[in-house]
Amino acid sequence: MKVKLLYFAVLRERFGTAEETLELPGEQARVAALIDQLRRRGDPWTEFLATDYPYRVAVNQQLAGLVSPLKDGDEVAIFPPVTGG
Amino acid sequence: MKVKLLYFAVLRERFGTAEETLELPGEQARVAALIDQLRRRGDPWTEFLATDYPYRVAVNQQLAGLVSPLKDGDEVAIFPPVTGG
Amino acid sequence: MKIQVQEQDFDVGGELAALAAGAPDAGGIASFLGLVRETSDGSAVAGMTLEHYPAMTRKALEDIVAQAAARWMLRDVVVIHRVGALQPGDRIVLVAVASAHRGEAFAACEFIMDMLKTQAPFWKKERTPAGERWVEARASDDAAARRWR
Amino acid sequence: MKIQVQEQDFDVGGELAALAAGAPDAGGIASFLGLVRETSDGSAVAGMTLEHYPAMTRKALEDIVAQAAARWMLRDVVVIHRVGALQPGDRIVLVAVASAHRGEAFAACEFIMDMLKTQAPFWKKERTPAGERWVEARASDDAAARRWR
Repeated sequence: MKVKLLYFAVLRERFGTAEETLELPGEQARVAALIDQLRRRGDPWTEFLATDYPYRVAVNQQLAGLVSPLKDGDEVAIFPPVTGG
Repeated sequence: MKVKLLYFAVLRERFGTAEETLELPGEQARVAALIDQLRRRGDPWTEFLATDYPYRVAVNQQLAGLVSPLKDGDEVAIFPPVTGG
Repeated sequence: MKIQVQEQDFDVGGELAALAAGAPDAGGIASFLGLVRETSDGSAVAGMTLEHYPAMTRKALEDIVAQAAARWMLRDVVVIHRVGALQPGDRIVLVAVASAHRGEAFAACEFIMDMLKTQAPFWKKERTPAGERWVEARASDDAAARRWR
Repeated sequence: MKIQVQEQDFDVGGELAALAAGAPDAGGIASFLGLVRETSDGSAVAGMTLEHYPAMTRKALEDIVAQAAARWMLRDVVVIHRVGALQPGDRIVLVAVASAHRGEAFAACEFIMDMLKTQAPFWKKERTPAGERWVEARASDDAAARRWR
């Protein structure tokens, strides 16, 4: 399965890209599996996807958690805590 | 001693005057004595200065109570509950 | 601090812009704008007259704002209240509070409105199809004011 | 209900007047206006850029307003949030809530701001004399949002 990844703010800058497509094994997965796969890339992924960094995940434009399910074609956004208003 | 009395809103209308000067016995008094004296006039004074009507009193433009002291020359306003805003 | 009691209308956008310009570190302004309703207690309202106690009104509003300023860290406050003849839809009152902290701006603005509603000497008389009537004070306003004690 | 995310400035007085005109029985409008500060964490701010997640932003704001409308009796709501390049003193956000009940208007307005601050996908990058920096989220905003659970 493939998902579209979007990065925002400091993550976009530090990861050096705003968007990529990622192949995940199997036909379904959870957000946690996606995060694990990204972490295996090493820094800066490990830094911003560490358990002590408060990154946020949205699946198809809805805030999601590590146990949220993913399916082929989903749009997954990963970003730092929001600072609008 | 003399005090200047001011009435507002429905009290002004029902008492038929916006302002009067009242002579009170002695050189000092409490608001309660003033209210008692007005009540002795009968209706509509008894109606709007009854213990179950929520009239308000201000002495020299400050909200006051029945035990507040009065002296010669004070401005005493009596009015219904406020409804601004 | 700006406290005004006046017959004429006021410009909400202009007042908030002036408040913002005078408090460049505030970060935010909480405000409440009160309006004349088209209906009141089930009757159509053709208009109203706002009476007040001129010698006391400003003093009462200043006292309320001073209480708010003692409770919360405020940068600046605007209170404008109209008196005289008003039509449905007309602006009656604007309370605007600038603070560096959003929560303090909200709390102070609501406090000032709750105190104004129960302590400032204004009285509304409405014109309805059944004639004129003095608006009655609401128990909910007394309850709102008591929360702050 | 009006929810807008836009680069251009907005007219606070005009927005509140339109909200009032469309809700003639509301009686009052509670609002919050957020502004770019001149200083932030002790540094002068020369300007900032507001980034957002276009496909999600509007949905997130609609969801927050829907939650508010389910909790309180609201007549109408306006949310306008700017994105792009902003200068100190510029307006960033307006949240305005019309309700027949003052307390509900205040609560809903503060709720929408607290949720917007912690759930809507906006990110601020400030320009200071020491260079550019991403604004850090505040624990006080998280605490404010948690109060409503």
